[in-house]
Amino acid sequence: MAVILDALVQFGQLVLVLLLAPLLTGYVRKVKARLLRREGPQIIQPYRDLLKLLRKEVVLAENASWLFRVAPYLIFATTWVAAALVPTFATGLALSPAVDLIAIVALLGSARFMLALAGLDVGTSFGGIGSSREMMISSLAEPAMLMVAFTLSLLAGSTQLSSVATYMQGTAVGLRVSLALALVGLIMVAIAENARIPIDNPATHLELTMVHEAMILEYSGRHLAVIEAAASLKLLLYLSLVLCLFAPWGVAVAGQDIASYAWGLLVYVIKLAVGGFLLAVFETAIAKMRVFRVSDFLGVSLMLGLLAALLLFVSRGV
Amino acid sequence: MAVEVLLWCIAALLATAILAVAGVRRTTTATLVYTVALVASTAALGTVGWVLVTDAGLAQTVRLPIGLPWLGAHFRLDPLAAAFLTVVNLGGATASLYGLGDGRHEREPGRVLPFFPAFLAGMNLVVLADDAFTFLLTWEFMSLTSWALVMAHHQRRDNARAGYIYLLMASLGTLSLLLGFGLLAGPDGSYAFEAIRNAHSSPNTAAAVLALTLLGAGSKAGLVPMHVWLPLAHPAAPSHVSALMSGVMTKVAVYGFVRIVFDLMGPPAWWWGAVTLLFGGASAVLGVLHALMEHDLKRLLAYHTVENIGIIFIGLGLGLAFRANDMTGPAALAMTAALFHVFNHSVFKSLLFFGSGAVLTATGQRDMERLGGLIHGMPITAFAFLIGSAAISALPPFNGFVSEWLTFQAILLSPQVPQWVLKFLAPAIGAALALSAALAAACFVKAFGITFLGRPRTRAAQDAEETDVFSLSAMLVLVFLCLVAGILPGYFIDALAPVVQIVVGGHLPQQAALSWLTIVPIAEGRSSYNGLVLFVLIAGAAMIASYVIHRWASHSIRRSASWDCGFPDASTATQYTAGSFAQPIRRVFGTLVFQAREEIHIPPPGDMRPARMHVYLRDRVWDALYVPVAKFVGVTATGLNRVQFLTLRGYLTLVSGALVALLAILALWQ
Amino acid sequence: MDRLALDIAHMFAGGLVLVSFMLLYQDRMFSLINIFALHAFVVSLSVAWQAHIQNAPHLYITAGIALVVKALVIPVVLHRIIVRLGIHRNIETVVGIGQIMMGGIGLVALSILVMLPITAAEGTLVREDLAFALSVILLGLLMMVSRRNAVGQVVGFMSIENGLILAATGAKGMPLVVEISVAFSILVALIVIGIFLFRIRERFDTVDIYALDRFRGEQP
Amino acid sequence: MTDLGSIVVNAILIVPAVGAALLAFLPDDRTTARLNMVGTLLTLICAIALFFVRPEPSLFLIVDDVNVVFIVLNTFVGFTTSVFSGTYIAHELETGHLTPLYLRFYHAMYQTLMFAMNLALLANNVGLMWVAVELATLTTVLMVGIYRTPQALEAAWKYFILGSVGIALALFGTILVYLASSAVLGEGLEAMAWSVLVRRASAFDPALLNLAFVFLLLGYGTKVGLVPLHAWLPDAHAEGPTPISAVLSGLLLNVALFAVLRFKMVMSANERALAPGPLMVTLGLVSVVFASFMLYRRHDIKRMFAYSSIEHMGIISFAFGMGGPLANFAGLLHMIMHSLTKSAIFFAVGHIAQVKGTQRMAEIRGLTVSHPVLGWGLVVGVIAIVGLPPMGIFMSEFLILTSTFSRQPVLAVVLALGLLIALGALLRHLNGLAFGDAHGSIAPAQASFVPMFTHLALVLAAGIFLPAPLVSWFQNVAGLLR
Repeated sequence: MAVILDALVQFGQLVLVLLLAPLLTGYVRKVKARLLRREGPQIIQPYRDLLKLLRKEVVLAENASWLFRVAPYLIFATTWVAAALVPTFATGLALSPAVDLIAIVALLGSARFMLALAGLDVGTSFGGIGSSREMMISSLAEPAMLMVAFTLSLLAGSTQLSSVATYMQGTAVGLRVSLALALVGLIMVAIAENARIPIDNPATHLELTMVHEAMILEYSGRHLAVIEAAASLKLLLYLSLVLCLFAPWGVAVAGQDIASYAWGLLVYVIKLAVGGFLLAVFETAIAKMRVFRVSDFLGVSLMLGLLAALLLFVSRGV
Repeated sequence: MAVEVLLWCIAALLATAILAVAGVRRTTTATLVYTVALVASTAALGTVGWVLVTDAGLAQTVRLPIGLPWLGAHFRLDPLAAAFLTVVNLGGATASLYGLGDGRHEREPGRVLPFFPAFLAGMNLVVLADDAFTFLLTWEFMSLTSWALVMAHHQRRDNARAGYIYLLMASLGTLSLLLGFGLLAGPDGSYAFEAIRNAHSSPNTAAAVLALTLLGAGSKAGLVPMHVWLPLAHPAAPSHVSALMSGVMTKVAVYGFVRIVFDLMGPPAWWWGAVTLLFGGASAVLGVLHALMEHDLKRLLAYHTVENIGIIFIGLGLGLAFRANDMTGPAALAMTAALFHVFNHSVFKSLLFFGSGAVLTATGQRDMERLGGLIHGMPITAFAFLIGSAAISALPPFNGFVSEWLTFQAILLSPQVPQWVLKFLAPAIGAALALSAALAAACFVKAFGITFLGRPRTRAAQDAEETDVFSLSAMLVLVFLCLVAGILPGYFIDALAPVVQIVVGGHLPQQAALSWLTIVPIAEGRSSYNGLVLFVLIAGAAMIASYVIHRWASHSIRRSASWDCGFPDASTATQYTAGSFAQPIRRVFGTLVFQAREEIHIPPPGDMRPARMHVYLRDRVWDALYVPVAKFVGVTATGLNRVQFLTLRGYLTLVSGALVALLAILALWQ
Repeated sequence: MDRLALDIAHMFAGGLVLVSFMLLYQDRMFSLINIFALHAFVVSLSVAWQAHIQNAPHLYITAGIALVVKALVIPVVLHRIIVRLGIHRNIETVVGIGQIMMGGIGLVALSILVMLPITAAEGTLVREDLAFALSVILLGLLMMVSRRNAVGQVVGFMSIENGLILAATGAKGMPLVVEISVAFSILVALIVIGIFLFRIRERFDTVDIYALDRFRGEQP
Repeated sequence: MTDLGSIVVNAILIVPAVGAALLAFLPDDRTTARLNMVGTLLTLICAIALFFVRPEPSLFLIVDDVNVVFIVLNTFVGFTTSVFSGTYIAHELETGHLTPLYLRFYHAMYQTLMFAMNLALLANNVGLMWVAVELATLTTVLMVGIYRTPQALEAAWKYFILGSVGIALALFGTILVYLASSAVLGEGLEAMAWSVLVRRASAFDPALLNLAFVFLLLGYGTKVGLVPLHAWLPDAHAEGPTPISAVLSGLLLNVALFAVLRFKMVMSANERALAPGPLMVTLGLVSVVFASFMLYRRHDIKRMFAYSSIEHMGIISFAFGMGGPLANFAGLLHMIMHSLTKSAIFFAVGHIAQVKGTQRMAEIRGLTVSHPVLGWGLVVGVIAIVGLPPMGIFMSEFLILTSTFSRQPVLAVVLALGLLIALGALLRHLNGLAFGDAHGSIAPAQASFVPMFTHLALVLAAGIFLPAPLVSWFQNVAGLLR
């Protein structure tokens, strides 16, 4: 029974994240537009874009290789799986033992690996810029992320997301300095990883500071659609990661009744809305920074993560 | 029984080496040598595997009446040796298979064929050896044969230099190991490992032995700062030999370290772990940073060997630290991680070197700046290299990730150790490990992207053709192993259990029995990973996506010129090069680590000369450690050399001076 | 044996040391060779005396050989050579006479110091004899070191041989080695003069070893 | 039995003596080389016979455990060298470096040298041994000077002067030993016989013994080539004919060292005398370090290997100085391995120098390309001499270092560094000599590779497997040496 329920929840989440991701993207765009006193596109605009792109034919550069065509699907699949394995509205997913926090970070790493390669495949200068910068950013963001993971897993005594979530739900946590540090660090990483301002501007082209857009410059049609979907999935993933790790209130624990699951779902959506709103505010509030300042930005987050971990290492087991 | 079989395989290899000397002139020799090597290695691999699975014939010893006369040559096969023999012979078998194909293009077969089987035999013997003398003899024999292979293409100046530095460092390592064994064996020279195991040494002695072992085994494994020879020597050899040196010989060095420190030296002190951790962390980060700055494909791979050896030593250091505090479970986890990474690295490093060798054969180029677009000419090689890159970058669902994941788990257990130094060290090492993993990913995006993707930068790269079937099959075998070890790690971990058992006196819980082959190093609630599920999910999701799209959405494709934001440029020079790819990271780390300097010459307007940019990097370790030593030797030699030019009277003065001095001493002594 | 015999032996030995000192500060070829002849003469005397007091007749032969060959033949030959090579000019010692004398005295002191701990039970004769012989040898070395000139060095070397003979004869009843040593010292001297000076002159017109020093190997 | 033994022993001395006389007066210079070989071969056979028949020690000659293997080694290398010398000298005749007259002289001297060295090894009388070593010195002096080039003459002169001084010191030491012993044993031959000395040494006057040992160490040490008494050695090796260099490095140094060992046995038999160990260790270490550094700035290939001989003599005396069963064993092993290896190297070097027409290393390049057999022979030789396995020298160095390190760590480290420095130098030169593009004449060498590869094969075999009787002999002697 429980197994079946877990399986159902897992499946539900698979579908849920897929459906919810573009909505989140659209919502954030909308809020940003409103903050800038613009009307902005409708919230469901991303869905339209995706459908449109899916129907268009693919224009492929002559010297694009098989890798260029396989990459989008792999990227999408990896991101989707990762997103599906992060507890959103309920813990105790059937497949949650398959991966832990570290593995999820690594999964996103695989997606990025493919994306960067795809950027290099056609052999254009823009693609090169994109991949090179993306890898530089990630080479700092990933350790920072792992440091955050360390901090949490040291607190919860586990790298398993569901266990961490349940631990954070408990009252034993209290308010800890290292938690605050970790939270800030994680948010900075999330901003960097999702190519948001101030690291990168998802809404620009033909700007020498662009990173993510430069990589996917050669993509078109269904490939582009898949990649865009992956991008919004990634955004959703990071948001729900933050929520699940630092604000796991109302998340349904395995084996509860349907009502609690529904409640959990509702709370999750609300939390997403709040998170997206904050993101939008943040993005509109500050300006984009030079690429070579990014290292400082991420260095700070890495330091924060390390500091948090160190504090815990020292405070534990004494 | 098993030991005899292995010794026979080794004998076959040695005999082949001698035959090869005789048959250097003949063309069929290559085929013969590689076939025999392949058969022998496979046989040995089979034997060892059989032993590991069915604990039959373990810990049995053979004593041959050679070597030190009153001691004889002891050989012993225990789980530890078996595990490393698996690595050695797997590497040997695949390298021989590769050699069957790629060896045909060898310009100097006479300088490769005799030494290749001898090298294999040497590595096997080191792992089998059970007394200090045999160990060191075979150890140095291994170095010697590999040196000969490095010198195979001796006409290139830097190869000769590489060989020189290599043999010098190898002898330094051997000498320090020799002194270490001298301490362990004691004045009456009880060199048998059995005797050493039973003798207990004082803390000071142990400290000295640890230092000497780190120097000896570390210099062979390529630990920073003893790594300088490695990126010179490994690429200089023929590619399949590079694969053996990087993928296998360094593991033999790791074996030496484990054998001495964990097995022979008795219970460790906690600071051993700290020291080892420091060396490991430094190697991990510096190795990968060097690799990023490199644009010679094979040298880049060699630097990555330094990085991975660092990761292995991090695991070993954690193992030492835990074991010193009698934390058997964590120690077992750390050791499992290290040993599993030993296996994994040997697999994907061999794979990558084979790939680079195929590229080298097809294009005659090792410099990435002159390659590109090879994925069109040699798709299968490209695929194999891609898998290897993903594996070495610790990306799931491949094998590299599993061992690094285990290492992370071990690090996460380190707050339980009481020593403050370790408490502070562990998270820093964890950060270093994470950093090196991320940088490795960046580095291999560069390596694969610049070499295989984009547009060909030279004519040679343009007309590159897929390599022969033997080389390809060798690579594909390794690709398969990368995947299997990645999605079914449980079996490998279980196979390592007896090894870990003898090394730290405990092992991880049985993994293969768990539901859906999940691996759970400590506890269900704590952490778990399931490569199989992950693999199935990703593959399934990808298929579903593509199926749905192709079924219901468009599947039409139009080829056209690349868009490139509307500014397409025909010249391939506008592509990103390896140097430009690494530039952001060089900006971040370069000045600190390499004292990187950039000089940009832009000719004045109207001057048609192209603008030029030079990047100058310095290896600080080399400058700080090795240059002064060389200087000292040079200066002393020049100074003493004056004695060669004294007059006869001067010499007579020396003699009578010596006489008078001795007489004076005598007078004082009495 | 009675004190007198011992004293005479000591007298000879001491005289030999004295002559070595004289050799040290000779800076003219001819006088150098004459002094060497004296040196050899004293040796033969002391050997003869030893033969007498030890009543070991075979030592007389040694004495005779020493007298004939070293005191007469070699000096004459050396004279010839010097004349033929035309090097009557002064041979400057390397360092000043004063320092050499100082060094010589120091060496004598050292040799006595070294000999002291030897048990006197052996009979006082041997110990003093050895001390003197050792000083003669060391002085000979000093001479070889302080001379630039082949002839000078050969003379120094032969004075060393004399010291050896002194020691050997001082050792009671030492069988056959005396003859051998004498024969060898003579052979040495002959080879020195015959082969080397001859050849060296054949090659360069001087016996000065500086000429040889030009021919170091290893000029880079 | 014994009479047969004494016949054999006398034969070992008589054959070379007669050979010398014959070769001195036989005019024909084509057969002389072969006659030379025959003579050395006969001597070798007699020497091997010593394993089976061993005479009673007389007052003049003795065959005991200590010297029997050295005699065999001596005669063996003498034989192989004469084989090598055949082809070498033939080439010298063609190129006109030597006239038939000098050739006759050369062969006579060769036999005389063999005679002298065998005598030195067989002598049971300190005086007799001294005479033999003296004779060996004189003969080698003459042979070093045989080319009569200024360099050769200068080398010979230097060798002669230093050697004679050394030999004089040795004689004085011998006299002192006699004094010490005659006080106990009474006058006469008894007091100069090894067999007796070693047995009764404990009663001797320690002060006399100490003094004697100082002189003997310096005297014979000059012939061994210990720093700072080494000056004659490099030039003598470099300027003389290569067979002589081989014999010098391979045998004469051993003989001198053997003499030192004999006296060390006497010393250590008397526990009130000062221990000979420290002196030998000091001289040995100085020689190793000094020679290792000297290797770097060499330009002449033969001189370089001469310095390497100094280094190895240093190692050996270090080993014997350390003492103890392991170190002594290693020392003996090292003596034999070194003389085999070094003479093999000189065989190779001789042919190389003849083929390339020069001894300057700067002008010799890429031998493995131009002359594979010769080049690889040199490579193997150098690898053996720097103490890399699986050659025999590795075993001895392993034993020396390991047994020393647990007793005297500092000394062991210094020795190890010395070895490493030497290895660095030799390998650097080897890189230039054997590898890279070929340079200079690539005419095939008409040479007999048999002696070289025989030696190398023996060294290799010894590194892997030592026959039991040899081992027991080593251990036995190591015990005698304390």
